[in-house]
Amino acid sequence: MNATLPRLVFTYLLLLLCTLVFFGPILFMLVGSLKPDDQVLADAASLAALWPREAGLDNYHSVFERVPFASYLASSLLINGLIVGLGLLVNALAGYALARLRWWGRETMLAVVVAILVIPFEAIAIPLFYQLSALSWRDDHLVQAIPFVANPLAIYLFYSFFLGLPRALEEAARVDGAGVLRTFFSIVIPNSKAAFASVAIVTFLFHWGMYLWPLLMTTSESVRPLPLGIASFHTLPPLAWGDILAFGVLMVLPVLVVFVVFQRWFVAGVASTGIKG
Amino acid sequence: MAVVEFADIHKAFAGQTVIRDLDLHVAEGEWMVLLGPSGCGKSTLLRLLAGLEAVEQGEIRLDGRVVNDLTPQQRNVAMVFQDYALYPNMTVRENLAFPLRMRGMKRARREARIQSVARTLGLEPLLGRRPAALSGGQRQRVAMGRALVRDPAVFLMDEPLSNLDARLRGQIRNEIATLRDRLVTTTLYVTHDQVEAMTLGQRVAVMAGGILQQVDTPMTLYDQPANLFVARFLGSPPMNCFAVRLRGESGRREWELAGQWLPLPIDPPEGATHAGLRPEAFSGPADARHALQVVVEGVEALGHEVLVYFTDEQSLEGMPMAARLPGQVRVAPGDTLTLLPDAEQLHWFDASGRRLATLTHPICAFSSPPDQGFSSDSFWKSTHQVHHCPWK
Amino acid sequence: MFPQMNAPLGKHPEHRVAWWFMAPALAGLTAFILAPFLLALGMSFTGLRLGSPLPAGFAGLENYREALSDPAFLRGVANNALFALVVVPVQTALGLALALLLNQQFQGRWLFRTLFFMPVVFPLSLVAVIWIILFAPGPDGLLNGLLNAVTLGAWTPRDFLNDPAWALPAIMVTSIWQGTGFQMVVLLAGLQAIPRSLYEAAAVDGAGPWRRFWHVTLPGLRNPLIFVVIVTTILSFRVFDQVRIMTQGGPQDASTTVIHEVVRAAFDRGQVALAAAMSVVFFVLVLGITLLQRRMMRQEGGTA
Amino acid sequence: MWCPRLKWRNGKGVVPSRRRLGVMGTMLILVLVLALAGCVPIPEDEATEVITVWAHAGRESERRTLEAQVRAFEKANPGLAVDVTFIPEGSYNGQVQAAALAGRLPDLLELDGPYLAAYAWRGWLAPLDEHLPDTLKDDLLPSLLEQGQWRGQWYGMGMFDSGLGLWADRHALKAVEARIPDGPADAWTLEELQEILARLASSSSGGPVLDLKLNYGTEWFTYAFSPLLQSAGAGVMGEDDEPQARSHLDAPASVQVLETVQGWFQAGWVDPNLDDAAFTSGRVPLAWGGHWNAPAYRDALGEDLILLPLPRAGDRLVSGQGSWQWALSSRARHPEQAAKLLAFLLETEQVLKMSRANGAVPATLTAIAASEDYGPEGALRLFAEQLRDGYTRPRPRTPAYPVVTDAFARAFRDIRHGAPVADTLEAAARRIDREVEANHGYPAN
Repeated sequence: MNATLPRLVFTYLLLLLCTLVFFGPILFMLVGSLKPDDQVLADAASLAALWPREAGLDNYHSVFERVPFASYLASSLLINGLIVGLGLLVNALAGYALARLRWWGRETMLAVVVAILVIPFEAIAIPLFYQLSALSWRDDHLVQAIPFVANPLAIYLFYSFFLGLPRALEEAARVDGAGVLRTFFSIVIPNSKAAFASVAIVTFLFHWGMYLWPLLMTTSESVRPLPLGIASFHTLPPLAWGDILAFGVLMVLPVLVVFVVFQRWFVAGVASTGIKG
Repeated sequence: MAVVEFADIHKAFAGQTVIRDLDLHVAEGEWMVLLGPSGCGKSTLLRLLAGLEAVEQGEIRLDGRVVNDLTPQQRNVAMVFQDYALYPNMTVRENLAFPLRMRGMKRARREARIQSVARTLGLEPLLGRRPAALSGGQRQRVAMGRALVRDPAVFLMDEPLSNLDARLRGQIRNEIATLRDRLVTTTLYVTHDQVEAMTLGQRVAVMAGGILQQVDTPMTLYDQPANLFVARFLGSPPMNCFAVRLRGESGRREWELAGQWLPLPIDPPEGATHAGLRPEAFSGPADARHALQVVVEGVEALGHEVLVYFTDEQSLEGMPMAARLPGQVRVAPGDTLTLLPDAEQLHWFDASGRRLATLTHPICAFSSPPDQGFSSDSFWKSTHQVHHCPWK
Repeated sequence: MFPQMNAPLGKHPEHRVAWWFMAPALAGLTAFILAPFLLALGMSFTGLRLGSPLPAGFAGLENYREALSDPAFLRGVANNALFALVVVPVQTALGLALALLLNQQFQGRWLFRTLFFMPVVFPLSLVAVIWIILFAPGPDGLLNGLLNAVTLGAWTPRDFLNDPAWALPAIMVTSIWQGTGFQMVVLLAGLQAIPRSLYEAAAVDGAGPWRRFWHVTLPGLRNPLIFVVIVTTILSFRVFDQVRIMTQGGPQDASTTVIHEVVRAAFDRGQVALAAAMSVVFFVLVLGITLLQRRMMRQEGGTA
Repeated sequence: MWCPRLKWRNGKGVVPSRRRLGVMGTMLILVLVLALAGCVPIPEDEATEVITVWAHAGRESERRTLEAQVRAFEKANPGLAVDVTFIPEGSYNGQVQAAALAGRLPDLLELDGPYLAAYAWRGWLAPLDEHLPDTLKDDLLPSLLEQGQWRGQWYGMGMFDSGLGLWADRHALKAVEARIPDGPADAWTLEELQEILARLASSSSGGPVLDLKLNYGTEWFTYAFSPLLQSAGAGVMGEDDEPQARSHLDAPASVQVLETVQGWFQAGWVDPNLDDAAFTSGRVPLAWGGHWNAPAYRDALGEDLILLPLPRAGDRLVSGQGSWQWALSSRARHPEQAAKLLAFLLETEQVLKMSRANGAVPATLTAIAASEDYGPEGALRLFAEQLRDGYTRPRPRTPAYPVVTDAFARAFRDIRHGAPVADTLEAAARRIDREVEANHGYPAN
């Protein structure tokens, strides 16, 4: 498929259009975060939407003044770290048991995981909240993380990835004298980096924006995660759009960094889990 | 080193029987090749022994001990996998070390073993590399090394050469043969390649459709196939097999081949319905009185020999008949050729496909390969199973 | 529907190990998903209200009756269905188109892939905020301005998020914008896994680009396509954040969704039992759809 | 029923650490999942003198002022410490409910006035009477007293109240020769306003002329527009003796009022106001708003800014009231000390400080008299007069309020988008009444 010149031009035109569609709003956010509040909306319909006339970091200063950003960020990192770290271990173990080990109840368990997959968190938040209230467990980092460690989607992704892993490696390890656990840690994990990376990123993305649960479960500033910070900007009109956008930029920045760094693994992992389905 | 016994093994996957009522005895130090077409259950048998599949019926014994319920690591077997199954996350050295580490061997001893195996297999320059950086042949060697580095009760090799190209396969086959003679360890070697089976097996167990057809030394298999399946599975081109047509009385009997009647100097055994004749039992071109006139349908000139194909209406499954002639014979499709079949080399089978012995028939007319350098006495005592052809 | 495993690695010890492997996840799923769900099931038959000092009392099917006669809830169900029917195919088609575009030879593929994928890393709550601004009413709004420019002034500016006809489509657009990149990455990987020789064979056989797409590309993408369709369907039944932030379900319930109604009932009005009943109805619906979908698109190879 | 008592002593022998509660909770969770009951561990009574306080995180200046006041209180009362947690306004109610259910309410908390009945009925609040001197009541704005009471008990007390009115551009009104009312007694009628809107619209080439703050959240609509219904002789709900929405919210008078408002939308007179700048940027000359708009509007219009009462839909003007109130939690461990803090916050000086910080109407008559804006000559005296002279009414004081406000705001939004008014109000009324009935009319407990 050799590209001819007209074809190449056409391709780039399409790419440019798609870039406008998918990156335009992001650029708009970036630019908006540098503008005075009242200009964000006023400029929206002109080309100035994507080009700041009086750029400045005022909004960022304001964000740091209005909310304890560092504390929010630390909480978010801690909570997501726990969810992702513990989650990888717990869900990978379960996915492996479902994909590879033979045991009574395996089929049932798989069906349960798939059924649970369709329960949205919002639908069970209240009963869960009642449960934890009965324990008087709230307002710390753990309560924001532990309930999300075991994750049916992650289990399912691991399950389908492990199904596609060549079985011979594990068999070789077993014949070489390794037990199930040893095989898992020495052979399966080191050869599933892509799957681990993609599940980690998916989980991370999923929970980074979590709002409802921390809202219910936290009061102390010191344990609140980033998404609650946006509430501080969202309640008192006039809305400081510039501040909100600046906060948004600060909020996605860590995710963006994580994504760009791990992109290669992520793409490989998504491919290997997704293709096997 | 251990004696391996399979007793009355039966294995099915999802209701599909893969192995049926199998008994097999492998002597201590013996190289047993499991030979058969794909799907015949030979790999499954290996995996049952390794503990990678569960035994549902029957017993597997290692040195008399029933190992049915032992995990792979409790069985102390070493295995070479078809696609090698080298751990991609480890270097060659770590790959070799892994089974030793699992056995809790101390570092110093481990190093010594690895060095020794690496030397044997010429792996020394590769020790620091990862599998991804190795060629196919090198990977194969590392896989062998990972099995050899241990001191297992049994070696299991699951089609270890099938992923190599033809030239490399021949080379490594020779190396394995050398190894076999140096290391005397009970070995089960699975292959679908009859050349490997003939050259590597001290005995060969031929399987088809989950049933053990015959267990014997390679030459016995060739010369005295227990049934039509074995007869046609070994040898290339395979034995020409056809339904027997006879006429005349004893002493002046004639048999029919390619529509022509030829004198039969021997008496066929009672109940013979099928007969087989290997391609090399033809000679020609011949000008004899009882020569066979055939119209050549296909020719494969291989240099040292020429394979000539012709039709016999009664050939089993309509396969063309093949004759192996000396390389200098010049013949083209459509030519008429006179061939002289050696009726004394006919193999006889009954309606169920089973071999019928002909006492008047000299058994080993051609069998004169040199002995392979091991005492064959014990093997003659081993189980000799003959079963009905699965396709009958 | 699930693959039959056929390689036990030794029977008895493994059985126990398997349960140990499963135990942490099982504990978590039980404590934090199954138990609350059963609790919700139980609650749905009571009159429980958030913090109410009255005894909850058995209410029978009252909550279900109320949910099923609540026009907002019913509208939510319909909206979710519509959402899935539109977003799943459109997003998949777009994702496929982007993947095909990126699967060509040109400079800067990595850059464009990153740019197209970027919306996926944005939390939905943030996406919603950005799009509120983009959807701003009046000629000053970015989208209104853009449409005006494109149509050479024929476009009448509208208040997308407050227009019963536009609110739901606006939320769909937002979701598609955010989710397409994910589909693209999965499908792109799928495309790259299709052996080149298949295309060459098809080309030699005289198949044009369209036939090659139809007979080589699509069948080759079967599993990734099924994967993204199932995932997107599940996600599109969960739509909540955008609705909550952008339209609060309005106007006139035009953009409400089931989960949004659940959250409103439970958190805004304290009608916990009603919310629980809604959740149960919803769960049954979505599970049914998922099972149906899996049955209809049984995956090849996925069961190997 | 087996109830775990979660009690640990950390190194200092004070309250159990939250982290350890968390860890323990994880371990206990499986067991408790099944044995779930309303058993809530009782926090240990300690002899510490830390008053815990939750306040809404309002504007920066408001926060700073409260913090300074608390520090001043601590200084004046050695041995007492105050721990203030600020919670964003938008999520405040959810937070308090969540904490209440988990038995984790602080000693003193702020709450949004109309939610008081809901909290009190649930038993989360302690009556104030026994802790505060009666003399405090005498000086308080009557609106605050009314808002703070429910079923004869006094639960809530604010440092300020809110003012609702119409902001106008003097020039624009003059240009269309509109009458400018002097005070609450002199308010425009609804028809008069409509006529003025029409005139303004025709003079401004048909664009929007009115800002109804459509960009505000749910509560705004109940706060800002239910007074119109009350003025028309209807209302959202009946009073205590008739706690239902039927024949109030869907009464013909209510329908008529909201049909009028709907007409404004349909005429295109109302600015969507996404940027909250409709009035300040001069897009519209009239804004439905409140005391909190004053600073920005003054900046924008200067001398041209005038404050008018809302229109009256019946014989007498009704305006809005109600804002944040302080309440004592029924679980307060230091009720006396908390009451002391409350009394401190109600001192004239503190009330004035807060009023200056957030611009709201000071809570006490003394403070009002001393206030620059709300005093007899103050620019915003209208707000104070409304509250003092009985021109305001609280939003429905019922534990069903969360449902009421949700139903009303939803109805208002739908009406805005052209839904038939009578049907919409009827449905909303049904929704509210169903909730009241389901709770058996909220019996005392």
